[in-house]
This record gives sequence, C-alpha cells and structure tokens, in this order.
Amino acid sequence: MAILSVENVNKRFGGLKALDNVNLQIDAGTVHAIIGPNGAGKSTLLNCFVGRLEPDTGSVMFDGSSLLGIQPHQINQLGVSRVFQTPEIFGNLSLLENVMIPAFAKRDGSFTMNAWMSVSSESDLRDMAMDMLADVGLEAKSADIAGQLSRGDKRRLELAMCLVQQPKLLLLDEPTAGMARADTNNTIDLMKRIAERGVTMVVIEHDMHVVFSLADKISVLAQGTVIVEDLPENIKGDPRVQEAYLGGAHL
Amino acid sequence: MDAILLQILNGLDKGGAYALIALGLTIIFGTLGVVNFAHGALFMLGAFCAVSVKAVLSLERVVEDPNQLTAWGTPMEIRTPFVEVWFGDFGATILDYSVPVSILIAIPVMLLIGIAMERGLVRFFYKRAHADQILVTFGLAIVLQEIVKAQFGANPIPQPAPEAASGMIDFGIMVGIDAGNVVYPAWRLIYFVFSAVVIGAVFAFLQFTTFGMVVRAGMADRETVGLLGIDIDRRFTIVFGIAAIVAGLAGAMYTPILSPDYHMGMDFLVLSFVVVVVGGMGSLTGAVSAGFLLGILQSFASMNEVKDILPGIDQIIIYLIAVVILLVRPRGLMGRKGVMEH
Amino acid sequence: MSKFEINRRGLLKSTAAAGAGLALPTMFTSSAWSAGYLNEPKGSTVTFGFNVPQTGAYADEGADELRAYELAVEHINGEGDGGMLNTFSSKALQGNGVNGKKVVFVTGDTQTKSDAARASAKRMIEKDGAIMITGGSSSGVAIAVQGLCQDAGVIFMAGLTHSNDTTGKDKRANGFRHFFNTEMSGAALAPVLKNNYGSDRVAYHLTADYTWGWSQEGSIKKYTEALGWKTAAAVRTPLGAGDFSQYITPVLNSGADVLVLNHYGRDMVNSLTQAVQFGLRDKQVNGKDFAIVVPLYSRLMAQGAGENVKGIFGSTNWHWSLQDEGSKAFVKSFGQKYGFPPSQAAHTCYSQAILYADACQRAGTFMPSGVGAALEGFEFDGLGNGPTEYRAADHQCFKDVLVVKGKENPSSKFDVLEVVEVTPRAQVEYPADMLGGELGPYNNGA
Amino acid sequence: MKMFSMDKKDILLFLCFSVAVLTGPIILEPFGAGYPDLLQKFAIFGIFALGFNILFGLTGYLSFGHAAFLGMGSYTAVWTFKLLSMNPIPAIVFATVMGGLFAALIGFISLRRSGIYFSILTLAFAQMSYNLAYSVLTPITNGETGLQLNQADPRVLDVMFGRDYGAVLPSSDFFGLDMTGYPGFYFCGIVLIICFFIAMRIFRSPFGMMLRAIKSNQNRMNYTGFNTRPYTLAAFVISGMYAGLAGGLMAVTDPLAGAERMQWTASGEVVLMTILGGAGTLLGPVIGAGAIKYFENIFSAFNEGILMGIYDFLPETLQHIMVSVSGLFVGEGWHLTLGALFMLIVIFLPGGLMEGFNRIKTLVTNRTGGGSDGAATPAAAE
Repeated sequence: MAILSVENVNKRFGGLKALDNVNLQIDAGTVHAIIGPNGAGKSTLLNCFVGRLEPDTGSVMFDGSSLLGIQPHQINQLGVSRVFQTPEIFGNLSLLENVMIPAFAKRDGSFTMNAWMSVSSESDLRDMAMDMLADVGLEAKSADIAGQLSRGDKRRLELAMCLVQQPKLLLLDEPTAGMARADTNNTIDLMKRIAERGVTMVVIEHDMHVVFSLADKISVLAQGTVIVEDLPENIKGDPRVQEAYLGGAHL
Repeated sequence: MDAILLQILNGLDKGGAYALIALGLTIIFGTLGVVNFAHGALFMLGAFCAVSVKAVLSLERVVEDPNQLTAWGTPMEIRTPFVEVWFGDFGATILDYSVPVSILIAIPVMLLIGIAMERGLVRFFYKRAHADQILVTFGLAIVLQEIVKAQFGANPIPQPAPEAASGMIDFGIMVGIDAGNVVYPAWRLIYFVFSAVVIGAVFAFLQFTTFGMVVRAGMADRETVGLLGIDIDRRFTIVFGIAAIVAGLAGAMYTPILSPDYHMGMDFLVLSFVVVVVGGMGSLTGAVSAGFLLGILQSFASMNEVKDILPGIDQIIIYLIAVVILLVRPRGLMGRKGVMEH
Repeated sequence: MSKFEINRRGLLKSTAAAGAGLALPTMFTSSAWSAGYLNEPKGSTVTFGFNVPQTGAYADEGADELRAYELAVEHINGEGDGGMLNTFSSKALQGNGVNGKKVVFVTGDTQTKSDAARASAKRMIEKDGAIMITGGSSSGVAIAVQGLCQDAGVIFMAGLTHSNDTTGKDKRANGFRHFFNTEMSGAALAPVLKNNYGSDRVAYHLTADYTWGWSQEGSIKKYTEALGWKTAAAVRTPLGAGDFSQYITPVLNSGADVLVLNHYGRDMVNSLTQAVQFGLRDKQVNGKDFAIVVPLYSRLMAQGAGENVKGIFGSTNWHWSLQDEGSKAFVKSFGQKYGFPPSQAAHTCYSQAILYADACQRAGTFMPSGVGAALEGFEFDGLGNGPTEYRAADHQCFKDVLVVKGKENPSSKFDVLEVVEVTPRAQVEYPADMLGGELGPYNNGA
Repeated sequence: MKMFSMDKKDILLFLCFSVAVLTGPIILEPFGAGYPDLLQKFAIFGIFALGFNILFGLTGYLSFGHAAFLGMGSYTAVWTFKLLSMNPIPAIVFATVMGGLFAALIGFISLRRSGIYFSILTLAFAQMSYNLAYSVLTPITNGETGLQLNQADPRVLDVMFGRDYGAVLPSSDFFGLDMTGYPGFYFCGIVLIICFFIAMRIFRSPFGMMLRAIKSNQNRMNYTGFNTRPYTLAAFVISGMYAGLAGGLMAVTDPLAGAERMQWTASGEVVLMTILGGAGTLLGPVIGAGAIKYFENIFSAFNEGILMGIYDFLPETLQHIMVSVSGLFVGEGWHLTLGALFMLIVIFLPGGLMEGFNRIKTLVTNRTGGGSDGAATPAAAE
C-alpha cells in the first residue's frame, strides 16, 4: 500500500521546467531511493513534500491527506520528518535539548503554552532523547553545544532529531554527503536498523554504495521526470539510466 | 496646484537629506553587514564641519577699548575677524561663503573620520550580532555628540547661506506657471540639486569604476569575492569613508536650512533607518527612492486640507507608511530576500 | 488607616506652626508623623535642590540657570558683591545664610523629561534632604515637578515655565512662579502689535503641538482678535519637526500678512530661520509688509536664529540691557563672574532663589506652609522687573512685561534684542479664577 | 509538588535574589543609591528588562517599541486611580492586562516580519503611539504635561468603601500603606521577586526551550512540527505584560504618566539595559537596568562642589585639574560616560556584565583548583 503518492506534479521556475509530470508511489515500510544527475529535480521534489515549495499542478497525498497548501509544521505533525542536505540543527543548544525538542513536538503538538513546568521534570522525554542519542552514538556528548559538532556528528544528530519523533515517513537528502567512508558505513548500519523498525524512508543519494545497500526500490529522476522506477538489481543494467547519467556516476 | 508643486519641492528637499543619509547607511550595511547607529552622528559631524570652518574663518582679533565698558564693567572688546583684517572685503566674502567652503574641508575630514571609525572600531564587529553592532555604534554616537556638546554647547548655531543664495528663485516661471506663484528659496533648490549630484556621483562611482564593481560584487556575495583573492577589507574601509563623506556633506550643506546642534544626528537616525528599511535593506536605489518618497509624502500629509480630515496625520505619516509598505512588501520597496531577517 | 489620616491632618497650618519637630532619620520621614516638616534642617546648613536640564535641547539654558543659582547662593551666604540683594526691597536677608543656616545646594538633571525631572527631584528630597526644589526649562516638566513637590511636601520655585497651566489649572499650593505666562505675553504684545502693524491684519499661526503651544496660541488669538485682527489658520506642527518648510509654504499664498510662531527652543530657531528663508520677512501682502511675531523670545535661542530675528517682535520676562538698578546689579555681578550677560532663565532662577530665601527668613522657618504664607501677597521691588506682587490666589508673580524686538545692529553676539516697550503690570493682570485650577492646602510633608 | 519542582541551583539563585532585593536599601546605601525613589526605579526597570529579555533574550526578536507598552501601563494605571480606586492592586492588574492586549495587537502585525523589519515595525508603532499621545490624544493622555490625579476624580470604588481623601491630592495606598518611600519600594520589590520567579519558570520550561530554539533555528522549528508564530506572539505578549506592569508600578509609586515614556529612546533604553547586563541570562537584565538607572541618577548629580570634595586630599592645582577632567564625565557629562561604558562593555564583554561576572568566577574557581569541574558544567543547565 502506498503511504505517499505523488501524481502529475509539475513545477516551473520561470522558463525552467524543474518537475515535469512526476508520478511516484512510495510503499509503506520500504526504503525508496531517488537518484539522478545533478539538476534532475530531486531536491525540488523533496521540497514539495514538506511544504517548502508548492507545485504548480498535481497532488501529493500522504496517508490519505494532501500535503499541499499546508504549513511545514502541519506536515511534520502528520508524521513526515526531513533530514536536510546541510544539517539543520539548533546550533546554540545542547545535543540533549536538540533531541528533546522534536520529542515535545511529537507529544504536545505544534503549540503548547507549557511555560510553568520545568524541562528537567520531563524524565520520560529525557530518557527517550538519551536513548535516541545512544542510538546514533552521541550519548557521551549529550551536554555539548550542537554547533560545535563535526559535520558528520551534526548529520547524526539531525537524524536522531527526526527519529525521536517516530515518523511514518522519513525524508533524507544526501544523508552521507561529505562523510568519511567509516562514518558512511556507520550511517548505513544505523539506517538499516531504522528500516527494520518499519519506518518508511525516501532517500536522495549520490553515493551508489549507500543506495544499493539500503534501497528496496529506486526511482531515477532526469530533467524533472521519473524515467525509471524499479528494484535495485534491475536498475544497474537499465540503459535509460546509463544514458541519463552519461559519464556521471559509475553504476 | 501651486500649493502641491510647492509641497513637492519641499518634499524633494527633505527627501534629498533623507536619501543622502540613507544612502550611506545602506552602503555600509550592504557591504559590511554592519548596522551603523552612529550614522546620524556622521551627519551631525558634517554639519559641525561647517560650524568649525565658520568658527575658524571668523577667528577674531580682539582689541579692548578702555573707553567703552560692558554692562558688567569690563572694557568693551572690539572684535574683527582676522580674514577681514588681512584680506579686507575679500575676507568678508570668504566668510560669507563659509558653508560652501566647508564642503572642501568636510570631504577629507569625513573621509578620515570614516576610516578611523572603521579601522578603530567597526571592523571588530563584522562577525558580531547585529544587537552588538547597534549597541557599540550607539555608544559611539553618544560619545561623539557629547564631545560636540562640550565644545559647541547645546543650542543651535546659525549658519546663514551665502548672501547670493539666500534669496528666492521664481521656480514657477521655469515650469511655465505665472510669475510669483511658485517662488522658492535659492539655497533649498541648491540643496536639492546638490543631493542629486552627490547621489549621481556615488552611483556612477559604483557603476563605472573597477573599485565600484568590486564593491557591488561584494555587496551581492561577500564570500565569493573574498575567495577571488581580492582584498575586500581594504576596499570596504574606503567604502565606509565614502559613506561618511556622503553623510557629512548632507549635514554640512543642510546647515543653512536647519541650524545645527549636537543632537541633530539622533533626530535623523531613526528617520533614516525607517527610510533604509522602507527602501529595502542593502538596496541603493531603494534607499534613494524611499528617501524622496517619504519626504514628499510627509510634505503632503502636513497640508491643512489633509490634516483637517485626519488630525495628527503629519505626526505619524512616516511610520504609517513604513508599516504599510513592510506589510505589503515584506522586504521594503527593493530589498533582497534573506538580508537582515535573522 | 488611622496613621494615614493623621499624616494628612498634620499638614494643617495651625499644627504646623507648633513645629518643634522630632529629628527623624530620612529613612522614615515619608511615613512617619510629627509636628515638624519634611527635611527640616537640623544642622548648620540648609539644602536647596537645583533641578535643571543638563542634557537635551535646553542644556545651555540649564547651564545658565545653574550659574545663576550658584551666584544666588553666594549672595545669600554673604560672598561676592551681593548682586540684587543690594537692590531688593526686602532687607530681611543679612548675608549670613537663611535663618542662621548656611545655604548649600545639590543639583540634578531634568533632561527636559517629566520622568527624569521627577526622579531627580525625588533624589534631592529623599537622599539629599533638599528643603526646596527649583529650576526647569519647560512647562511640562515644571508642572510635573510641581505636582511632585506638592505630594512630597516641599516648596517648588518654578524656573522657566511659560504655560498658563503652571499657575492656572495645574497650580499647587507648594508651587510658586516668578516667570510670566502666555496670557501676559498676549496682553503685553497686543498693543505693540497694533501700534506697529495696525488693527486690520490677518494672522497665520504655526503652533507647537502640545499644551504650551496651544496655551500660547489661545492667548495671542484672544488678544489680537480683540484688536480686530483675523486669524487665517492655526496649524499645529509636531514637536521637533526640524524642517518646517511644509508648514511655511501654505502661508505664502494664504492671504495672511502676519505669521505667529508659537514655538520655543529649537523649534523656534528652525521655524523662524526657515520662515525668513522663504522670504516672508520681505514679502508684501494686502499692500502691507508681511510681519513675523515670536510671542515668547529667549535671548539664548535668538542667538541660534542669528540674523533672522532682526525686527521681529516678541515678549520676554527680562533682558540684561534693562537699566534699572536691580538689573544692572545682577548683570554686573553675573558678568564679572562668568564673562557674559545672564539670560532671562538665569534671571528668573536667581530671583526665585532670593525670593525663597527671603521668605524663609521673614517667616523664621523653612516649613512650606510658613514660607508660603510669607510669599503670598508679598510685594517687592528691586529684582529687575519693577514693583512685583506674588499673588496669593494663584502663586503667580505680577510685574511689568517686556516687549522686545530683534535688534537691527547688534554690538555683540549677546546684544540681539532691544526692549521696545515695558508693558505695565496693570495691563497684563487678569482675575485669578480666570484660568481655573485649585491651589489646595499646603503640604509640609511630615 | 511537581508544580514547583526546581533545581537546587535555581532555588539558591532565587533565594539570593530575593534576599538581595529585600535588603537593597542596606546593601546600596554605601553607594548612595539606598533612597526610595532610586530603589523603586531599580525594581521597576528590573521588571521591564526581565520581560524584554523573555522576548529578545530567548527568541532573538529585537523590539524597538517596548516603551509603548510601558506607557500604556502607566496611562491605564493612572486612569484606574482616577476612575476606580487608589489601591495599587486594580491599577497594576489593569496595567498588565492592557499592556498585554496592546502587545497582542502590535505583535500580531509586527511578527509577520522578522529581523530588522520586525524591529522597524515595532519602532514605528511605538513612535506613532508617542506622537499621538503627545499631541492629538491629549484629552486622554494630557499630552506634554502628563496624566495627573485630581481631587475631583470620581474614584468609584473608594467612594463605595467610604474612603475620603479630603482636600489633599490622594496618593496611592495599599490598604492604608502609602505607596511612596520605602513601602513603595517593598511593594515594587516583591512584585519584582514574583516576576523574577515567573521569568525563571519560563526560562526552565519547555516553552522557554522552544523560544531559545526559535532563536537558534526557526526553520528547523517549522520542520520539527512547531508553529512558531504563536510561540513568538506569546513571548511578545508576556514581555508586553511585564512592560505594562512596570508602567503600572511607575504610576503606583508616582501617579503621573507622561507621553515621553513611549518615545523610541525609552525603548532603546531597555534594549541597552538588557544587552549591557547580558541578553538571554536571567539576572543580567536586572543588573543592566540597575546600572543604567544608577548612572542616570547618581552620576548626573555630581557637580563641581562634590568633585572638589572628592579630590580634597590633593594639592590645590592638582585638585582643580582633576575636577575639570572628571567634570567632563559626570554631572552634565554623564551621557558621555554612559556612551563610553556601552562601547567598553560591548567590545570587551560581548555577553554583558554577566559574562564579566562569570569570567571572574571562573578565574577564582580556577585559582582555588576547582576549575575543571566548573568548566564542564553544561550550558544546557542555563
């Protein structure tokens, strides 16, 4: 059953056609990778899922409700979390706070005037956040200021921030970009574990090693349109994909 | 009709001053990313360049006349300016032209002040929070104006326009209206032309010189220009100096219209920030057009016909326009996205 | 509850006169009750509080006021040449302080803001033990501080405040004003205007948009319209407008032939300078020479307007070129100490300090009700304004008013105004109940 | 019990703060600041700055119009005195409510923009309020002179309960306790302590954490499922209520409300207080408020006579030189000192006076050998 269904989505920037009649079905509980050459429209598509961009035409349905015309926070409250290409974290706050904040959003909704209770009395959320930090291997740094982390650690923190919300759909925009090989492998392991819990994931990735280690299904986007959608093992040999990349990545 | 034309002239005149201050403010902001609360003080310092020039020119030879006594019993002092003692009538003419003469002095003085400010203080604040920049430049503004007050007192000091420019010009005739209906003070017309020339010069400088091109590129994307290996910092020091000159000239030339006092910078500070924001932070054309726009609208709002309908509208018009424009156009008239929004 | 009422009852004059008084630490004076009075001087000195603008637009006037106060204190304590004490008609002060106590003073900055002025006055009352507050350079501040002194229970001797309200609708028993007001300005100016400009004139008012401006506009309108003048328009201008061109250009073609500038301070300097710049002084309308009138002149401010004041009429409380003995003595002693002549602000402040000290000496006490009684109805001479009376009904001084004109050929930068007429006191007097308000009872504070 | 659960450190901080406020008259006496009016001002502006800090220190939204809410509070309080009762309680309640309502209105519009655009919007609203209050709204505000009490005011509630003030002007009293002098200070002081407690709760609460998160990364907040507008608006309204309360207290201790309280310089003053003390810290704004008010009232009062006294021990010529040099910085020159102080603080102590204290603390703890422990204290506890 498709948890996210994208139908006939079009998006123009001036004269440039960024998305050209995109159709996509993401099945619940799967890891779906979207690949394609630079400028193919991958990030644009992701932006249409989270309310950063509004498509010109078409529909994006998630779990029975439309994601169009509503605010980013409403989309998140429906169960969609996103990891950004450059990590978006709370740089001035501690790691623990960084992870507790999304937990609050999950529990209390988009606005609660909770100005009297103390954060320190929220032991349940704190434990949850600490577990999540442990999960990504950052528990030792829980009191550090997030802005001082290395790039790889920031990514993992952001991942933890998304996961603590137990999203129904997790969108990842190049989660391993700029990471060293060892870090990448750790991240792959982490994501595998997440996938085992049944979280649906949409991954944009250039690193084919990552893609093929994780993806249940792959869509190839070129010039704003989905040219192929298939299982990983079939993608490798597909001539249309080869052509789209044409000297791009090694498949 | 004549009344409206007169109000437009009033607005252009006021707008000229607003535009000049706002222009410097927005150049500094656009290039250096600094919110300069001392910019009003630069305007004031420019005005006091004129005051100082006149004070120096009218340094007097003091001769005590023991035959005449003052009301409090000391000998009366006969005072004659040295320029008149030395140069006679020519000296008197120089004194008469002290305001225009002061421009020649104001340019190097303001350049030095601007460079000193940038090198000595502002450059340490490029990477700091805007709130810190505001506080430190505000502190500087207070220090500067208190120094001026200690030297020149708190009362306004008259700076008459040269005799030749203190009359009226029949502006109506020039645009084909019957003589005598639209007459306007010569100095104010000069001020408007002057502000237009300075604005034009700044734009031409930024448009047609290599230096200007680098600065404009820096305004658009500072990091990239820095990466090109261009020493952007040194250029920005000069940019700060230029902004100081523009503010200083605006102040010096304005003195015959508004007798300068130590506090005039603060009075213009808030206004010029409103102008810059209405124009759009970091936009040069925005600042200039907003300056003239607000000047003219302020003049119209002060007309009796308008005030009869909306009492007190002239008190709030500037702010009202700022609110409306910011709500309709989020980044002012010509602002770019992402500037100063965090 | 009961404590509160006794406290208030303690204000009554009768009990106050008993006044042996308990020595109380200042800490408890405001809530304690006794037959004494607030800040009753116990030692060999008595403290005056000089509350003047030291920052802001009127800082120069404030500085001049402070100079005058220092001079007055010197003279009261018997230092210097004695200044106007020598010409003052009351000879109660002996040059050995007041009531046997040497006068010392504390100073504060009003910033020409009501809040700051009240904070500063409170400090002088609560911390420094000032027995009297005096000074100020604007009516808003004067009324605010007067109210405070009434509440606290000390005498307030107003400095430069020209609004009718100070001794009109906002008058207070503890407050006294030597300076004149807009009503008197109007009454004094009108005959001079008639003599110079005739009775067939059309006036255009530009008025600072706050209480003093309105008060001024009302008075001038009232008296000029009584002459037969018409009022073309009365336009309100924002305080601190800076450039008044947008208010001046409509005057050009309005058919008016007189422009009345109800502005003070920087507004006056700017609007006058700009009105002259727009050629109004040289203009001909209705076959008459266009005229500008500045109802309240200040010499310090006139200096700021430079040449533009030439030939322009206005009124003033006092001017240093007056030739009576009192004025001459004051100018001499001020000029010798500071090297330039005093302003009208300095004169009124000096007079207020002397008048207060004299009243204390005559009353034999510093208790506000006693001092007030000595000031009420007090008639005196020799302080530069001719025979003067502190009217009991509203605590306003009545004296001659000067009509001045910007001088055509000044001999020095201080010599910008010339006195054209000394309007006698009888002509500017008005019934005490005309301006409303209620003095209420004295408050002795303790 | 959970309602009031607080860290030990916080309890200690709160107790120290309360003791310091209540013993203020004694502690500050040696500095010449132990007299009621200045103490009242410390407390009142402390409240104002505490509230401002909830907006600026936590969310980073720099309002240049908070004086409008202070003025609103003052006008409301004086009108309450005139119409209802001289008891301060209704006055400050109404002042707080009106401050909040006015803030809700202005905040609702201004918070549609961020950064400097937000600052200018708040500035514009406050300046409009000031200009109108000074001129055309004079029937309500009594313009330049300021709104004052009158013997003839109705005071409905007082009349109902049989309070009669006789022929004198009433002053505000708390069930018979006159609200001037020291009782007035203690009233303000206790309100300050309550306000500090509330601010502390807000700082430590999830709501406070969300506000800091908004300052840190508003984008992430949106994608994390938070609607940030109600958060910023709530912070704006709370700080507006603090300002209204402070304005109300000004009227309680001194029943006069002037328009100049709304001027942009007054708004600027609270910004300076907060930054000077340390934005985003709990204590900083209160300290900053105290520092500025101290300068305004004590430094401005130094005149030549006092200076001569201070340098009395020096030989005469030296005494005169010292007096004329220091004369530039005190008395009429106190603005100069203030300006220079701003510059020095921002240049050398970007975190305000609080950073200075912390540095000294670290220095001391390092000396005594307990340094490493203290340095590791997570900032998260803040």
